[in-house]
Amino acid sequence: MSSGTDKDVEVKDTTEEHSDNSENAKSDSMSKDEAKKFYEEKGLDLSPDVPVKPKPIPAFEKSLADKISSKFGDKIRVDYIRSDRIRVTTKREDIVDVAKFIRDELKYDHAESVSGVDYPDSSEIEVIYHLGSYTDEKLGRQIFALATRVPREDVPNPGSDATRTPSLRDVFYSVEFHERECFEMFGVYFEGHPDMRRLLLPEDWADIPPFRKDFKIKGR
Amino acid sequence: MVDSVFLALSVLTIGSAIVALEIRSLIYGSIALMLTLSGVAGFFLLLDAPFVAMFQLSVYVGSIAVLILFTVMLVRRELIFNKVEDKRRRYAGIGLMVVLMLGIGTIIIGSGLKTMDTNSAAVDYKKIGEDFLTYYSPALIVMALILASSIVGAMTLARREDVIDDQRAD
Amino acid sequence: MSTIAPQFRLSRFIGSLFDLIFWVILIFSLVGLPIVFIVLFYIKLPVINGQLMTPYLAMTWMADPSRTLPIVKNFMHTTIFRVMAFPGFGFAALLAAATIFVERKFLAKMQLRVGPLYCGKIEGILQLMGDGFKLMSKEIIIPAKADKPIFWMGPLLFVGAAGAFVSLIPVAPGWVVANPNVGLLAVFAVIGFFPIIAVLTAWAANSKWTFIGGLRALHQMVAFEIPLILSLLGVVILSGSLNLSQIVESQEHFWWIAFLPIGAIVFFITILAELERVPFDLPEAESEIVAGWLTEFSGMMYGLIQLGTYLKLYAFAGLFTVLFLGGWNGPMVWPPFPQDIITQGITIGPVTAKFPGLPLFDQEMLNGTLWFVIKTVGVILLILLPRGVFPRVRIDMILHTGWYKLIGLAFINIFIALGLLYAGVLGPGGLLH
Amino acid sequence: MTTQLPPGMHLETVDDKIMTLNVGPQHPGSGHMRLIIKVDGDYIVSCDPDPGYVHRGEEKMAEYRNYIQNIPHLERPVIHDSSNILYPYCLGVEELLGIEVPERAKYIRVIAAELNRCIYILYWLAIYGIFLGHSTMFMWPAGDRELFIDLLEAMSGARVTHAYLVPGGVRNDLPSNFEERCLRQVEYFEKRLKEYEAIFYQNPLLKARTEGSGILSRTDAIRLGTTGSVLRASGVDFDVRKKEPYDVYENLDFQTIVMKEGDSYARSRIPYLEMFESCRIIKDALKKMPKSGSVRTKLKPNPKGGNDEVYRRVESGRGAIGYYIVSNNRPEPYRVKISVGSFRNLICMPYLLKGEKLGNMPAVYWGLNYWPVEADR
Repeated sequence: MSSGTDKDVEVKDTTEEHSDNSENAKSDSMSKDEAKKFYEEKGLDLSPDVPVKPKPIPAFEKSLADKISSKFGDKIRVDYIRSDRIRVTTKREDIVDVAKFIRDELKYDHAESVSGVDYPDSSEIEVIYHLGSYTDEKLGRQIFALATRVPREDVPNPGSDATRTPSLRDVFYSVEFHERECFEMFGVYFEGHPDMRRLLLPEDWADIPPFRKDFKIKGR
Repeated sequence: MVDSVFLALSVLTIGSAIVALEIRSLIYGSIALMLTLSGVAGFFLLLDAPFVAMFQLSVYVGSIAVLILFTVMLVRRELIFNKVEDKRRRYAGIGLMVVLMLGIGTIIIGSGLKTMDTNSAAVDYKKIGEDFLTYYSPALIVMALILASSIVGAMTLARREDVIDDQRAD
Repeated sequence: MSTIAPQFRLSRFIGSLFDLIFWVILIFSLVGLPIVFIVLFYIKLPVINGQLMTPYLAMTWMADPSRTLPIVKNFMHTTIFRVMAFPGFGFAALLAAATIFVERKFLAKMQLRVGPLYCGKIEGILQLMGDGFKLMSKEIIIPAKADKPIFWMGPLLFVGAAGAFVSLIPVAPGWVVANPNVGLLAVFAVIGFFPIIAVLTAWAANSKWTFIGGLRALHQMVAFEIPLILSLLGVVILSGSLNLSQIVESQEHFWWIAFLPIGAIVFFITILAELERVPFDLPEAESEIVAGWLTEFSGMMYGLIQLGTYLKLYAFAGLFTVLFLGGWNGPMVWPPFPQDIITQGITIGPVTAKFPGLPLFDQEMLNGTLWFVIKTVGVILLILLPRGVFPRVRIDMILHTGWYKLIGLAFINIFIALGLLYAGVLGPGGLLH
Repeated sequence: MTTQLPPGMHLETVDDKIMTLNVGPQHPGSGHMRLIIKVDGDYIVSCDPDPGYVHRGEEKMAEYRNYIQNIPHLERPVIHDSSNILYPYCLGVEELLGIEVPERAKYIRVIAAELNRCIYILYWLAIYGIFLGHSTMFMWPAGDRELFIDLLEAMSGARVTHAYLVPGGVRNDLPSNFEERCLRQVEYFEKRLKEYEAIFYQNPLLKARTEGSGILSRTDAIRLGTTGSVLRASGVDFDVRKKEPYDVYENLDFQTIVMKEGDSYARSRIPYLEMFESCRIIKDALKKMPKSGSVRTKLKPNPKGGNDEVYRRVESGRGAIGYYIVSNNRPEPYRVKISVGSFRNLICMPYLLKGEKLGNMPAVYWGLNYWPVEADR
């Protein structure tokens, strides 16, 4: 996500932005070259099955994205605009302001999910809020993905290391349990969350956060 | 037959009364108190007064004992009882009891209650009811009023506020 | 070489025979003889054919029914028989067991299932026995921090109190275990013991669930005892007696339910609450407090509690019958005993057998029992019915019902009874008497 | 606080008036989870849900298997609603891989999803009945479930874990004379449903017990991000099948059930009324379905997604299920996040139970349409 690309050009830059991530993904098991060789030996090619075709940008979603980009300018980056889906990335310092704008001006009122995605190679963990709206009729089918990235430490110490971001619990009340799950599964500490405890994991869990890529399932 | 039953009842009543006073566990103490009250009911049965005996059972054992159990179980011990205990108090208590028993005994023996007629018919409960509604009616009314006011007072004391939920938005 | 069938040796065989004889004699002299003497001491044995019947002639009873029957008849009029068998424990336990089975099948039919099916070939008739054996063979687990004496006493006291209740119910004219002059008051006194037992065992088990359940049971029973007592006062006013047998006799012409339907309804609802049955089964609400005050009971302790519960159910249904449905009163439908058997005996081919002790039961008693059982079973079915229809209510709803509505209705019932009495319609010396 | 505790730990203050109850995981009224409930007398002062007793890490497991291998284990969180929890995964994978689904397969998928929804709701209703002490309401729905289980067995071959929906369509075609059989059973079922109304929903004791208890207002329902029947019982007209129609739902005739009360009674009634709509959808879909044709687009072995991500959601028996799938040029997904209705409604539990009576706990808890296994994933 480090490369500053034009925000209005969509699918193209998603491919770009993920291209470096895909490398990270494989690094937990084998390097890119090794993987390519491995798959070629099996008679498979590594190119994606779906050729990336630029689609027309829908107007309504474009107008929403324009609103938010005109307000925040450089602070945010619009990753893609597709039918019913918008994705925006911001820095973690600005995320509360952006979320407040999304709630108050764009009328998104609840969070559907909060996901963490681990990128070990760029040493970052991405936190994505998928926001939806019940109050606004037009936004019924829309999902707004608000993403931010937090630094990742190789030796995690959840809650006490730099892997932390402001909590959106005061903006969207509904993220409360999702953020708790993200905390225990990825070790992302949400500052300002009133009840940052473990939720699903046992109380005596002493391993690294299990959804990070360097946590291996036994036997795999 | 009656004598042996009387003796057994006396031992049961007095023994359980002593246990109720002396035992450490409050629950066992209240169970012993229940036994004492049942023993008293047994005396009433011996005296050919089943009506009073049944009321003794249902009111004292059935209700008062339940209240005592309730209090003992629900309230912390330190809040009910402040234990002050030494030997001299105990002896003073026993002495006082002996003096009282002797006094009451002399009074009873001195009065005309020395002999008991065991052949007379049992007290009819209809007679008790009649007396209550005629001669003793003022006393009955006063008792009813006192009980009613105490019930109202208990309800006022027991009334509680609901838990307030501070999370709700509206 | 096998240990299962060792080699036969005559000396061992004879030795084992002597061993057996020795034990039989020892046990007979230590146990059998004292029993014989106790029987001789307490039970008045009849004189048959000019000869006093002694237990030593026991063998002849089996051979000669004309000797057996008077003994049986004599035994039936002892107190032990009344307590153990007919109007007392045995009869009630039999009805209670039948109730459990009927409840399971009845509920199953209501819910479109089959219910017990396999045990006993015919509609699972032996299921109950199987359950009983299972309960008996199960381990009794006592919580480590329980108050053991009270915990052990709980089920026994419960069955005892239920048995005391059962003993007060008159089944047929003259057939009642205990017939005190203030029978109804005795019923109130016995009912008062159940909440104490519940709350004591609940406390003794030292668990949060039992404690909450016990407190709920206490609340519920105490709240419903008052309307229970009040709702029965109408019957007492009209019949002018507290004796249950006399109350039954006063209903020879009409049942009290005809004049006091409100009292009957209030009493029925309080029965449901006192028995902790659906919709008032809060003390055992399994989705809230596991099994309430029964949570920590296991094995036969639980079985005893269940037995006590169903004895109580029978006793309450019987009380309802006695107070409102006319008890044993009913038209004479039982056929009279065939007089031929008494006068001429039974002739089978060349042999004519005479039975001087017959009939064992008089017609009135059998007819009364029949009507009593029919009415009681009807009430029991009515008590079982809500289990398939209603959900459980909440504790505040039940207390509200008990303290506000039922007490008010019970007072209305008393006023109706008083009105009937003072109008001279019913009661001692009334128009309809 | 004097001592610095690590995050995730906290100190309990002990109050004599307050009793702490562990409702679960071994409690007849809990399911595979624990509610740490503090009661003051009969009133609940706080509730702390503790899920995770059946957490199996489905999301982590999905990162180790390819797109097709993921199907059987992703339905495991709710085996009673297995078609609906697979539905968004199939939709997402189809979008990632660019697969077109044949028309007939779309209808079959909708039928399978609606049948499965009925199975789930009947199971839920059975437990709701027994939670309220209504044993007949436990037995009836548990028996009537067999109708739909038999239908799905005829379709997929399995009684409970069907794995019927796959990316690109459905696993196999409908058996012969399925249409008549399905129609007959659904019509019989509609008659049975009306009997439920009489014995359960119009029961005065049930109404007295659940009406007005555990009220969730419209504002709060939106603020807490609830979904499914909880949301619609609070007066929000939101159903993914209507708002963001997937497959052929826009062609079918049904309506969203909305109630305004927001209490336990409304929450228990919404799924029941939705079963009528499900029956309507099934009958309509049977009528409009193409009578023949392919039911599955063949995929190449070990398909790979591009560098892309997708978020797809469907409406299940418990609310919206969303799948967030990130792919990175590999046959396995890079990250799969399942956002389930049960987990989203979990937040209501401490919120609604606070200040309620203990006797209302089962009604409120199970009225949330909460499936512990699904919330744990």
